[in-house]
Amino acid sequence: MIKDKYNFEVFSKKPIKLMSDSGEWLADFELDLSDKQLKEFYYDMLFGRLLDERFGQLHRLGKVSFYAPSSGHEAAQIAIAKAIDWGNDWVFPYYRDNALLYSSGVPIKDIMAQMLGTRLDPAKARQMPSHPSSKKLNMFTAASGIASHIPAAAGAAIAAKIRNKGEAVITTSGEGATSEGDYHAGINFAGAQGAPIVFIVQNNGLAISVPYHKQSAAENTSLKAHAYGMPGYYLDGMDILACYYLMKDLLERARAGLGPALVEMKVYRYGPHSPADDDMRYRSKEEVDAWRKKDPLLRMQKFLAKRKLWTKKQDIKMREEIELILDKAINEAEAEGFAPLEWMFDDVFKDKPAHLLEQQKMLLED
Amino acid sequence: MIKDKYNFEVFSKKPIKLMSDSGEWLADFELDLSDKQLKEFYYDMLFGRLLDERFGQLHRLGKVSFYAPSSGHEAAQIAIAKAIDWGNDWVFPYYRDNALLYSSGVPIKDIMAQMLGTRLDPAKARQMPSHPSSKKLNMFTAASGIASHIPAAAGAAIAAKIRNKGEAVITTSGEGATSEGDYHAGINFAGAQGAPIVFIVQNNGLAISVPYHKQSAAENTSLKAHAYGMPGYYLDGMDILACYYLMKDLLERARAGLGPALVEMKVYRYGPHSPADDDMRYRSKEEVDAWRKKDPLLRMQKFLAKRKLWTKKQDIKMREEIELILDKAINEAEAEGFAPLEWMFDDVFKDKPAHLLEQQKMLLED
Amino acid sequence: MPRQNIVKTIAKTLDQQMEIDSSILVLGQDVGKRGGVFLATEGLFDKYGPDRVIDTPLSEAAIIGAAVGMAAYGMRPVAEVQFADYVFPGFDQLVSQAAKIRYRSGGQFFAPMVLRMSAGGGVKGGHHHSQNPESLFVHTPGLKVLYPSTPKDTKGLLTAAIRDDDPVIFMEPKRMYRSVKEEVPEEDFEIEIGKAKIVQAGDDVVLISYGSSMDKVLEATKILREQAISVELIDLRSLMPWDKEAVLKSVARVGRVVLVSEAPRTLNFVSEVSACISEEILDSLLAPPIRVTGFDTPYPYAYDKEYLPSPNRILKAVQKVLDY
Amino acid sequence: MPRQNIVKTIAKTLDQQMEIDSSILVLGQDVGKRGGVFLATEGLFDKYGPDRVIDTPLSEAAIIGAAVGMAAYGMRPVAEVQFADYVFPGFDQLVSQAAKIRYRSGGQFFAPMVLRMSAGGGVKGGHHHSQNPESLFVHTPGLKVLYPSTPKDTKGLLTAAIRDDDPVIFMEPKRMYRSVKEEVPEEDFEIEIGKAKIVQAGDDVVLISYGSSMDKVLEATKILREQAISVELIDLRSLMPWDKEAVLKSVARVGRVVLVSEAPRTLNFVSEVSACISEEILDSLLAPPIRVTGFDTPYPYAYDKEYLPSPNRILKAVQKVLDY
Ligand SMILES: Cc1ncc(C[n+]2csc(CCOP(=O)(O)OP(=O)(O)O)c2C)c(N)n1
Ligand SMILES: Cc1ncc(C[n+]2csc(CCOP(=O)(O)OP(=O)(O)O)c2C)c(N)n1
Ligand SMILES: [Mg+2]
Ligand SMILES: [Mg+2]
Repeated sequence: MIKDKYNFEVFSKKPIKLMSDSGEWLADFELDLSDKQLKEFYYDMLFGRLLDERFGQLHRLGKVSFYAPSSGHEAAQIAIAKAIDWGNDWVFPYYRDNALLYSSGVPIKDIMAQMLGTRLDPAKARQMPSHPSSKKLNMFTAASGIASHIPAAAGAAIAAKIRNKGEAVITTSGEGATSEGDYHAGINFAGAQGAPIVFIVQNNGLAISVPYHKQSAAENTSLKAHAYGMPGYYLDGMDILACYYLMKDLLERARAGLGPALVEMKVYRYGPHSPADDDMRYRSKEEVDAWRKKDPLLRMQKFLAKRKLWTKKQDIKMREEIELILDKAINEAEAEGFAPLEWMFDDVFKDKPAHLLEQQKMLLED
Repeated sequence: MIKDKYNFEVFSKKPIKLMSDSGEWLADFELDLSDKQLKEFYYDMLFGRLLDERFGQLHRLGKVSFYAPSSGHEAAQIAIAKAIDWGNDWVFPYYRDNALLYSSGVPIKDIMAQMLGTRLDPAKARQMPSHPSSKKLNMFTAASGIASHIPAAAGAAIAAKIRNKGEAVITTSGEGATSEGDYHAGINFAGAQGAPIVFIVQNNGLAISVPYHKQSAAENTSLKAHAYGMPGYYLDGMDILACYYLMKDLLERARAGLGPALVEMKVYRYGPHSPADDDMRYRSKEEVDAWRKKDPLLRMQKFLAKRKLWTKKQDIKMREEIELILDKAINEAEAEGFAPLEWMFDDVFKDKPAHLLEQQKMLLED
Repeated sequence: MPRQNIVKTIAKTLDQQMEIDSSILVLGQDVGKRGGVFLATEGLFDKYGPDRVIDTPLSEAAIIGAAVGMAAYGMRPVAEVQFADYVFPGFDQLVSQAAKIRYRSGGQFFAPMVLRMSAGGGVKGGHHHSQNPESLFVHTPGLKVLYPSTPKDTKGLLTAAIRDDDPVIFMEPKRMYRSVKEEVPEEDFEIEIGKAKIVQAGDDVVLISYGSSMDKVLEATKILREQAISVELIDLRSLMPWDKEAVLKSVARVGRVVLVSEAPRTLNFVSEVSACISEEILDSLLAPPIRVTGFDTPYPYAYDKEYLPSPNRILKAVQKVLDY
Repeated sequence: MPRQNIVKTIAKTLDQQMEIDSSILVLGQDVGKRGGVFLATEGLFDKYGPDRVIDTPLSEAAIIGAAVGMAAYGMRPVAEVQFADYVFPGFDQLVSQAAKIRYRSGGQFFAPMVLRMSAGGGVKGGHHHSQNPESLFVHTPGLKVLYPSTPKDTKGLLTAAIRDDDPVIFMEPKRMYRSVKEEVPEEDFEIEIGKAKIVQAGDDVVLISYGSSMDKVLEATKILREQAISVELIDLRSLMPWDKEAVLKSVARVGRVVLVSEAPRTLNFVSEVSACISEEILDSLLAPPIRVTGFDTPYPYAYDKEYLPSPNRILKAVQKVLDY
């Protein structure tokens, strides 16, 4: 892939697109994805969408205390997931990566167990919902603190460079994250070391309520790559094919030792920041509706329909199937109840020092 | 000045110069500085050089516990000082700004009192040497923590924008500082707010021993301005006239509400990082000697000599005069002895709470 | 006098002070149109506009550091960090700049700023929306630290904090933002920084607490009242400086003391109070000073209830010092 | 066995461990060619090259955060922050990442990293080259904190820290870097983390201290010996976990204790030790536990000597508990 296929424009003025809003293929190279792959791209986006909606339901039922709506981010997230070599590459995700998480291959039961805080959560219900992790998939444990994972991602990438086994590191965040000092610290170090890492910004134009123009005077976040001596790419984040091909290219480059890159995927979040957020205080319904017209699932439907790979009927069936999968995963996740109190003092350290044994005793006697 | 005079190139590939190494005027606009001003530029650089050397002597005598050698940075620092509207603008300096400090108009006695930690230090000997401050000149109290003054500078600039009285803010640092998260936090906020501030990086190519290419992959630090939506300028920091004219222009622009800028002045430090540093561990004498050939004082001598404004003889006389001024300032600064122990508990807060009165009593009784 | 919760009281107090003093401005993430994630700045943006109610980039270093610069310049910024847990990206600005500029400049520069933050657990917020880092602030010379637990104290102390010429950390008990209501005087008033409040006088045991732990302490006190145990209840309100005089006076008289705070146990703020008590009035102690605290684990999402000092744990401690 | 100072011991211990385990790497500002600003990494760059001895950009967040990522990846990074005072720009990485990844991932990820830093005053370093922020680390669940005071302890504890599977803060007493020398075994050995050292047994008073304060404490102990006062001297060495058992045992037996640490007074680490003593063994106390500490001011350049707990202040406190 590297070099011989398509020259994605560095620091382009307009977002890079490979698919028009009405689903035409725009690029001057031949699409080399199979029908099966293309349908899977769509299926995964749809799954991500329904997963997000299900989280909303679970929240309304009082079963889930928090989640970060991801509808509108699916093209970006599934494209990233499809370009990753899972289990070989390392991934440092953030809380809004619902679709990415699903597409990674983390069992849906595990996802649900984390969301619900049950005994089956591989992370032992120690974190709020929407904070994924998977040792098996090299998916680092997400933290709530914005951008605090970026230096760790840089560190893993530098380690990967030293070990030199052809692994790449991927990290995602919102655009607000790029304002944090920790973001800068991490990306700058990765740049100076030429480490194999791709920094992806899912720019939805809002950090909770703060609009991008109050976040930074840089026209878009891909321009920030100038500061780190790496290429910056500005992508239409609702175009799954553009996102996929570029990611694929950049990750191959990274694995081959050609260094880091920064990518902005321009997206939009349809939902509020979180269920606690009242988004109508800072944006209008019209704005949301206008963006919904550019929906990545719609665009992909049109693209697939032109190739006879999508019908309304199949879609309905797929949705029904997915809902059943979700039902089942929730049931499984809940089967063994909540995380027990006995786990509270584990994993502060590898072993429990005396003071924690004492405190545990105190609590369990209470 | 704004717009109608000279178009300094934004993001130039090569450092901007107005004066050749042999002292020729290179610009296509007419030099509008008087002979007096030009001679003063040189005098102040020379004073800065001798001040720096004097600090070295005082350190060898055991009178000064620390200082940050500034020889090689004089053109940059004096140019900045001359462009500032002292008392109107606000200045957030760093520890290596010896020449800037002198040229600001802070009394030399005060400088020496700070360096020696005597009773006459306006900052009450609370800080290490080379940490200036002057309320009168709006010169913020320097801290040792690299880049920690940058967000404060941004805040002052935003305040100045709100008050809208035509003040500009200037802040200086080394190039290493640009890697800190706090640097990023401050400059990004100033950018987003379009605040009247100029960020100046005195890039001497080293952060103690760390060479610039390990600091950042950006070719030079002026490129970092891309990340903040502001213009970036790359200057020959040993060309006092280039530095002066650009600073003058940028500060006028800032005062007029036209927003912030980032400037790199490429310089070199001849001395070690500090007297505790053994610089031969990480660079060669040859490298230092090569840079000394580009010395800003030498260049200015050539420039002035061509205009019959400099002779060797005058220079020797000037040096003698300056040494006398320094002798006198040291004597004055030492006249009233060291800062008394009674001051130790003042200024933690405006008033002393009970626990500090208690602790003070405890100490003074000891 | 209107009955008012804590978060509404904050918004109204800010409004009242901003009307009086045009050098006061508010900055933070989402403090503008959104009115703050907890609505503590609701209405201010519409009234005072973007110059005095500043939505900042997502950077606590920018928020805190810019506040220092604004304050040194001559403004009175009231900065917000959404959760105490998120002060850490700006921690250097707090400890290296805000706390030290008066001292290191010999009084030439100072930082009359307030840094507001929601704190405390019990809201299903997990690690990063539940912590109580007051010990870290209190241990940093140059910072004042307030942590009220009622609407009235919130108004009086916030007003005092804004007018104070030093940097003040203003911690707010987030799980009590809306649950605690009381009548709050409309007119402008200050509560002196550094003075504790004797919530209730008593002779059997002294209970000392502050901030977000006060709800559990009040519950325990109620039960103790029913058990006819006479409790002297002290709400410290101000942690730096803290009212050692009041504490020592009560404990010296009563001889028994239980100290409650939900922060992690080791080096919890009440460890300092305990150390002062035994150092200064050892002989008046009839029983060991007992601390009831959070645990030395990262704040655990799943055990939100169990982590906090429960009324039951407090009662047990009281019983222990009474039985001693 | 060579007589060796602390800083040389660090360099040699790092070298020894790097030879044994290729996953160990060193990173920080100036750790490369320069060998560290104190020469604690001298010689390593020449021997191990730029992949294992990494000069970082000037960013403590990058240093600490990258170490977390390297450790999670499978390396054993030993990171250096030049002065404890400069940990603060990286503080978020320490408390939000390093301290919490094992807990929050349910043990899936962990951070076997060491964060070295020089600490303590008395070197004419002013505010930003003199502080002792150990309280802030100790109060953060998930971090281990060591602070040795001798070359031998430095070697044994640094070796243990490198092999430990949790993040360890390794504080080094900078003013004793070169002044304290002793024989240090050449062979590889570990000292158990969490165990105090009884430097000297005694019956009249227990003196407890650690790290950079030990020099003054040893001076005071020498004078007390001349005065025929029998001192039990405990060097804690490890602050999290700390050896409560050893402390309580000694204090319970002797009944009198003086605690010394040069960090600011309020919430000084010894406040916790004092609070535990009075909470657990009040009745064995023959006198109040007295703390001798630094002061609650930013570290003052001009009063480097006066700020530190002087032998004289320690002696006075000892006299006070003896006379009680
Ligand atoms: C350090 C820190 N500060 C503040 C917050 C509160 N907060 C949570 S999400 C968020 C906005 C994030 O915006 P962005 O990075 O654009 O991501 P998005 O949520 O839009 O995907 C904020 C301010 C936080 N989690 N961490
Ligand atoms: C936060 C912080 N980390 C580390 C240091 C130690 N230190 C002092 S000066 C310096 C190098 C600064 O380099 P640069 O910014 O290029 O300025 P220069 O000294 O070259 O003028 C370092 C690492 C410090 N003062 N502050
Ligand atoms: Mg966003
Ligand atoms: Mg430099």
